[in-house]
Amino acid sequence: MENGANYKVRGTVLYALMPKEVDHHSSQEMKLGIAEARGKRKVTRLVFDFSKTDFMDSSGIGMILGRYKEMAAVGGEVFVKDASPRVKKILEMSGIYRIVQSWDGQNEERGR
Amino acid sequence: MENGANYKVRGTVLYALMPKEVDHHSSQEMKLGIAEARGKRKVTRLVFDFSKTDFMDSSGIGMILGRYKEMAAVGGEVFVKDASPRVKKILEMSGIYRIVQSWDGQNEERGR
Amino acid sequence: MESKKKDRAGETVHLEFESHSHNEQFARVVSAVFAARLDPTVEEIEDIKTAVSEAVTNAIIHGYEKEIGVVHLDLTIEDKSLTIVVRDEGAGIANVKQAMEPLYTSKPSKERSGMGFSFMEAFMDEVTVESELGKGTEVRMVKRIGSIFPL
Amino acid sequence: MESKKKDRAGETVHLEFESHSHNEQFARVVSAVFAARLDPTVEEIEDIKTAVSEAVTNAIIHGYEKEIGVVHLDLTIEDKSLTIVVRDEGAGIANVKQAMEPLYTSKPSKERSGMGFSFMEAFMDEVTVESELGKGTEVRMVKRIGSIFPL
Ligand SMILES: Nc1ncnc2c1ncn2[C@@H]1O[C@H](COP(=O)(O)OP(=O)(O)O)[C@@H](O)[C@H]1O
Ligand SMILES: Nc1ncnc2c1ncn2[C@@H]1O[C@H](COP(=O)(O)OP(=O)(O)O)[C@@H](O)[C@H]1O
Repeated sequence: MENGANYKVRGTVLYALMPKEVDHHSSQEMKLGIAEARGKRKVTRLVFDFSKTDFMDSSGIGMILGRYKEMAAVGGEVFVKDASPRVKKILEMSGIYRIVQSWDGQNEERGR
Repeated sequence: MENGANYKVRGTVLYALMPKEVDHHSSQEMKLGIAEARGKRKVTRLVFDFSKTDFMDSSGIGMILGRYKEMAAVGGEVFVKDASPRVKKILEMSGIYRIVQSWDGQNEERGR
Repeated sequence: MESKKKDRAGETVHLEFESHSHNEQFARVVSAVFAARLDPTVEEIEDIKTAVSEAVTNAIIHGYEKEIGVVHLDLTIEDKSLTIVVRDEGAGIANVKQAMEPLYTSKPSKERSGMGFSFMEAFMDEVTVESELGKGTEVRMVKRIGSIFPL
Repeated sequence: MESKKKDRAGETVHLEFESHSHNEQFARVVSAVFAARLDPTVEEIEDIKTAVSEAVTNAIIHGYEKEIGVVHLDLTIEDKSLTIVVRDEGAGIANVKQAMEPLYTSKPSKERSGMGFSFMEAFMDEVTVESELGKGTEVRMVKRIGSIFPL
């Protein structure tokens, strides 16, 4: 994807590498990208990897909430990884840490 | 200066460190900056150092020509140092290499 | 140059672009480049980019929805403050007070969080909204740069 | 997004700014950011920035001279070409043909090289100038991106 989003599945964990800028434009693309990556696979954990992201606005929050609802519907969990101070601030302001957990410090292997 | 121009005199050589972008705006500032740096000193060589410059347009050419005329009036010379391929292209297109020489490979000490 | 600027009444740039979602980023970049003149902190630049992104996104998805219209962006520097006006000639808002409430969204099915106005208010020093149904919406935001004690 | 864009007639952004010399850089940056959508080479971006800089500088120093006026910049993408229109409502040009001659300048005392139009023509695929004395000047430039054999 032009803005750099990227998806990979390991076991039942889906890693979504977030684009440089998460806005309404890229969120629309991510919604489709994540659906495609999930496909018919069993995914129990969705990890939003923010390591490349330096901008996010409320459209990104809406997109994460949307994915959270989908995951919750099948008993899955949502995580956030490597958020920059700015992205963390946006996530905190949105109150989203009440429903998503921090993946930082977790070992990729644990997800398998 | 905001755009990064800078001047120093060594012996009778005046080095003008060109700003990142040499346009009409910064050329106006450079004209004044160079006049100030010359002051009442005897300057026989003026070296335009382009090592930090990634943009130049025809206003920069006008400014160099203006300085050339001043230097020529007192029997001095004008040099160009470390021009990027883009800046070189602009200098070449302007035909200015007929009156300014390349300082590249010259030793700073020679100027003393 | 900086000292001369202070004598002037301020300086405005005006931008018009079509309501395609890729222009959200364009509007942010232009705003950031213009605001850079006020020598803001990285944090202040991020605040400005976020607020512009929210207002422009709203013009695109709520103002014009499915049609393509023109979004107007005015950026004005006066002393140490930046005023941003985002305007559309789209749907308009029936109830501005309700629209500005945290978490209110008229488009939950579109994965809107309803946090747009809250973010604008959190990151800017002033936010005012004028809107008329069927006529359009104008969001005016002010950010004072570098002042711990804004007037 | 790219494939959808091709169906459209093109996309324009319009920018208005005051004729202060610091806006030469602003105009270059905005043009470069917009042009980036066409996935140009670094060289093509530099060509565009140079041409914009020349036309905008001319509007500022020849068009408006000592007064401050509004410079209009239109950027249009259509297929793989970028059209740039720079317009001022300033002095106008009495003799466009003469003005476009290499090395001609009406302001040698201002350290103008007279190479502005030549650079625009060298770096862009098309340059046309319309001007009326006392009314203003419009410079229209086209750059085709990535085509070795332009149509
Ligand atoms: N430019 C606009 N035109 C029309 N309606 C708007 C506009 N901006 C905001 N609104 C209305 O205000 C509501 C709240 O906006 P906001 O707080 O940004 O949340 P969200 O965009 O997530 O819905 C929107 O759902 C919409 O109904
Ligand atoms: N926007 C403009 N308004 C009025 N005159 C202009 C404008 N642009 C160019 N000119 C005239 O055309 C001449 C040549 O322009 P140019 O080739 O850019 O050289 P220069 O800017 O160095 O003089 C200028 O000297 C000026 O007389």
